[in-house]
Amino acid sequence: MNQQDAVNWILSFQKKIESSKEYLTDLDQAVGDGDHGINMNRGLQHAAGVLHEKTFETPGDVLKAVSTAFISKVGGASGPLYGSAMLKASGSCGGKETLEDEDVKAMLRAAADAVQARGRAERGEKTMYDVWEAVVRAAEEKEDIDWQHVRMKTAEAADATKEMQAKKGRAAYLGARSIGHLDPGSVSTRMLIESLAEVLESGDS
Amino acid sequence: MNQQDAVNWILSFQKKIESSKEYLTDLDQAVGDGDHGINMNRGLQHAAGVLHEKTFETPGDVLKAVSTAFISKVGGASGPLYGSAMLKASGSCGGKETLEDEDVKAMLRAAADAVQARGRAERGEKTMYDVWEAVVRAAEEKEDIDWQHVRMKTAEAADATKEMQAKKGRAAYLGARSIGHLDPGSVSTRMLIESLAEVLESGDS
Amino acid sequence: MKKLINNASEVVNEMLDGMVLSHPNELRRLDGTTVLVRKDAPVQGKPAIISGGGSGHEPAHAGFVGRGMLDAAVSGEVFTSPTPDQVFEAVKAVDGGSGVFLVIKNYTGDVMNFEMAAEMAEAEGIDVKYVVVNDDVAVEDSSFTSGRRGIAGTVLVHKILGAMAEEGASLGEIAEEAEKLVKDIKSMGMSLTPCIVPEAGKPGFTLADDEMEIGTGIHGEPGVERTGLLSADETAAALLEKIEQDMKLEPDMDVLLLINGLGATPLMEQYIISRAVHHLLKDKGVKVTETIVGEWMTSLEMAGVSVTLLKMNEDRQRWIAAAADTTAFKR
Amino acid sequence: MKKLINNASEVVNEMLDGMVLSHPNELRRLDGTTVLVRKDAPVQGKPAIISGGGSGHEPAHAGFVGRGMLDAAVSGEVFTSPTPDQVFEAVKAVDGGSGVFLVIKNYTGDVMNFEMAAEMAEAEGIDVKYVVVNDDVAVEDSSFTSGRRGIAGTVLVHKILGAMAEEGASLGEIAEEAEKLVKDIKSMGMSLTPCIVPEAGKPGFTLADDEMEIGTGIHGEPGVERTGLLSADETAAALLEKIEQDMKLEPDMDVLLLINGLGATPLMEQYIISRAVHHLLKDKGVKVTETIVGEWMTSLEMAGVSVTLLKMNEDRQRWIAAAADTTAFKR
Ligand SMILES: Nc1ncnc2c1ncn2[C@@H]1O[C@H](COP(=O)(O)OP(=O)(O)O)[C@@H](O)[C@H]1O
Ligand SMILES: Nc1ncnc2c1ncn2[C@@H]1O[C@H](COP(=O)(O)OP(=O)(O)O)[C@@H](O)[C@H]1O
Ligand SMILES: [Mg+2]
Ligand SMILES: [Mg+2]
Ligand SMILES: [Mg+2]
Ligand SMILES: [Mg+2]
Repeated sequence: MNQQDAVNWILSFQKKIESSKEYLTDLDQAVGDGDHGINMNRGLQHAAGVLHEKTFETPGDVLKAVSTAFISKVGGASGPLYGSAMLKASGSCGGKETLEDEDVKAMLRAAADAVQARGRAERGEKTMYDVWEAVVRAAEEKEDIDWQHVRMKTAEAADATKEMQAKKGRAAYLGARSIGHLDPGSVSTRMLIESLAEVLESGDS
Repeated sequence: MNQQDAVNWILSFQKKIESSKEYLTDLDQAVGDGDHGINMNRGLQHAAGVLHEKTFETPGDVLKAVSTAFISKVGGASGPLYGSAMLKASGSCGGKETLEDEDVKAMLRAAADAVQARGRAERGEKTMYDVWEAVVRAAEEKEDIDWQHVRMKTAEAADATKEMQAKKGRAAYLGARSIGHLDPGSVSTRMLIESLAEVLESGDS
Repeated sequence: MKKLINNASEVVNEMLDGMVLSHPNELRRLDGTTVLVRKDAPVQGKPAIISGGGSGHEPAHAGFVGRGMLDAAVSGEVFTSPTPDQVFEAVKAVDGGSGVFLVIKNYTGDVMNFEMAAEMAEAEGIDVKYVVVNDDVAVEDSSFTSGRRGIAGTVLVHKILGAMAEEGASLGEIAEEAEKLVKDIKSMGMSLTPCIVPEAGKPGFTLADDEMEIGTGIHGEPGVERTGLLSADETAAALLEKIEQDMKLEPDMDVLLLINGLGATPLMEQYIISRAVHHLLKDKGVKVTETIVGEWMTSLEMAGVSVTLLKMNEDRQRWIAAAADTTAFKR
Repeated sequence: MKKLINNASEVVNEMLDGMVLSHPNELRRLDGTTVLVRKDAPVQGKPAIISGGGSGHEPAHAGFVGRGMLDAAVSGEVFTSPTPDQVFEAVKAVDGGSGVFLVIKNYTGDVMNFEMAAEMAEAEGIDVKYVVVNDDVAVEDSSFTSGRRGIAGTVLVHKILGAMAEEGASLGEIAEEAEKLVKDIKSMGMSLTPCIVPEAGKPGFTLADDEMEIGTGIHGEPGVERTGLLSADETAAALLEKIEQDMKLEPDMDVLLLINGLGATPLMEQYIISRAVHHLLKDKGVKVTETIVGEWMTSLEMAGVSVTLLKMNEDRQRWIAAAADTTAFKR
């Protein structure tokens, strides 16, 4: 994964979010305050602008810029969560120009840890951390990351939030009424991972 | 017309209003604030209560009590208008125990004048005065009041308010938009006169 | 009908009870009436100011009872003028020997009922004067009609006359300023949704999702004109334009701007309207010396706003700035 | 969607503009931010109090900026916590050398963004402390969840900490009282209708004509429970009962009662609820030393109310009564 892959990753994510803005908002209306699609789209619009304007040396630089966009333009829960994830991911990349699968795994773990730390989240609490945790486990299963497998596990983890009762985030206020609805942040995180898989799979082939 | 006729008049009116409460409210919603049925019903409930409780010597006494109910329990435009009409009608009856047709005509004129004075209303302004004015004219046409004729003219006058543009009362605020709707106060006044006609016609027969 | 009430015919009574329970040191209810007075009424040595009208306009009018504004407020049923005997009770309770001034909004019902009360008071030897507020420019003014309604601008009349009374003005001086004042206050309103009178149980009119009413009053009545949905800036321009037909807006003129929410319009939107009006007035060189934004004279849960301009001068500046201590408006 | 706005993505910006245009002598906007500060900020020699959160709760929070309450308010997008850099700008602008205190409502987003700002400020050597308000008893409290939301009771925290700061309390004393205070404030809300986030363009949930939500927050989120329509008295009892599970109501206890309208509930209905709560508290022998009724922390145009009780003592009595001069709350 080089800096161009990193840029493509985020731009692909941005397009997914843009076209799913209403869907994410609907999900967030069911269990939250109905702004997740709006929040994510605002941050990614800004990030995409920065990625188009500036040039970057390393994947770490790219993720640093994306992190800033999230932290300074999004707010809400997803701003600091995605922002911290990207910041720590960037830190884990260090100054490397190209990331090997080992580095990608470390990057994903750094992001997942950041989400957990920022959100004080545990597995099974119906938050995006559930997806992050599954992603890291799936990526680490094989020495060469099996993206097909990661995708499947990511999808499973996102879908699994549906039957959970939320313990963190706004959905927790609904108590048992949160059961039966997908967690919006988990669905957007799944999109982030799908974009990464697309970019790195195609890089492999 | 004796005191019992006067009581029957008002009790009949009360029943008409009670069963037309929603209709009058609908009419008032179209051109006013939607409370004419409620206002009239409140006043007449109270008046009926007083008429059932107390005994009266003369028609004038009855109308005095009704006037007090309107003035002290209704408010809005219809309270002082009906209240003043009844008060002046009562005054015109004086202490007479029985009213001849001449007296009834004078009573109707006193009521019409009171409405005109209180409301500073003129004919054609789409208010209950339009009906009162027609009632007085129709009653005075023959020496013995022709109640069938009075009824017809009353109905005509009330219906005619539909095509008028209001100049007084809340409907006037609608300007040309008031055209095409019956004036609620004119419709309730028509009911008052119908009740009177019923009582006095049957008294004749 | 979705309302937090117990019984549609008891809403006024229970609201007044609630106000007195909530503000026992400020307000007192005259037994058996719908009149709320200042706890310390009658205040000796100053004319008393009374206002009132139908209920459903809260905080108007009882919310403005207190030092620096009203001595009493008389509440009728929802959107129904109070009866003369209620107004008369208020007059008797607050007269401190310097006379009583009635602030009446120009509705047939209010005018008739308050006039009857004034006649009753005069018969008892109480000095009563009154003004009829008719700030709503939505309706054409004409001597052949009942004229214009009194709407949100009435609150400014309360404020100014209340301040004058505290300052030592006589009943005559108050009456004189009141006449000038009502000529210098112009308002224009609009609505996005109707409201429901509790006893009626259904909305006064219906509006499609892409329609609004311009020139709405404060009684759930339809407006003067129905249009498509306008933006906040367009709405502000439409309201101001109508006001301008009546009040010449000249450079270096001083005005007070009152933005009034009708009940369900978020303060956020009221400030967006205020912003637009400020920009428009600035373009004309008109100086806004004071802006008041909020819900002062509502129409139950109607969504909408009105814009009011008051021509200012030095005296009015002082009266507006003077201390006021009421439950809904404090200075 | 019927709103008096120009552009859904500009509502916060235009609202803040409107506030400054309307109150130029009271408020100042930090250039390029969504922060409003007291005109005279930074005030030397007293700790500064900052609050903020998503917009759509007006008058909270910017309406409480002024002497005796907040030194600054930071506004995020509608129902979205502001970003850490905005909060940090506010901290820098109001720090008068005695430190800065942040009032945070307990939402994941608010807590994370404000904490990040506090970290940034500390890195610059500014003394920052904060409290997380979690007055909403609708949700079960548990150390395994994000805990309870902060809702209308937050306004009382602004009032009391603001008064303490004016009175000369140190940052440490403020932080100490704040911790006690939030344990003594309990709120419970309900709604009759949902609201529409401008950018979402449609309501957050739907309710049938005969349904209401109990335990609603202030973000258009569904409540904890859906019931049939209750009367005002029943609603008050349901809310108070839930509060009582958390705050023992004993004879001779002193409380402040705050009735908060969520945006579209007429003041009339708020007072009918207040009446009901007063009756219930009286039956329990609890003394209401102060009642505050109105729209303080709204949820755009949602219809509904919340009831808040605050345990009172002599100090709090004084702090609540202390002078406050903000655009939305004056004492
Ligand atoms: N404490 C937390 N830890 C991890 N993720 C969280 C936490 N709280 C919320 N989230 C995630 O954030 C998402 C909501 O984001 P968003 O709607 O943008 O913010 P907000 O809840 O402030 O409106 C949730 O769907 C959930 O995945
Ligand atoms: N100036 C007036 N003169 C005569 N009748 C009037 C006048 N103003 C209003 N009315 C009558 O009063 C009726 C409205 O009564 P009502 O709805 O009870 O009072 P309000 O208008 O105060 O709500 C109108 O339909 C009209 O007939
Ligand atoms: Mg959300
Ligand atoms: Mg009417
Ligand atoms: Mg009426
Ligand atoms: Mg949010």
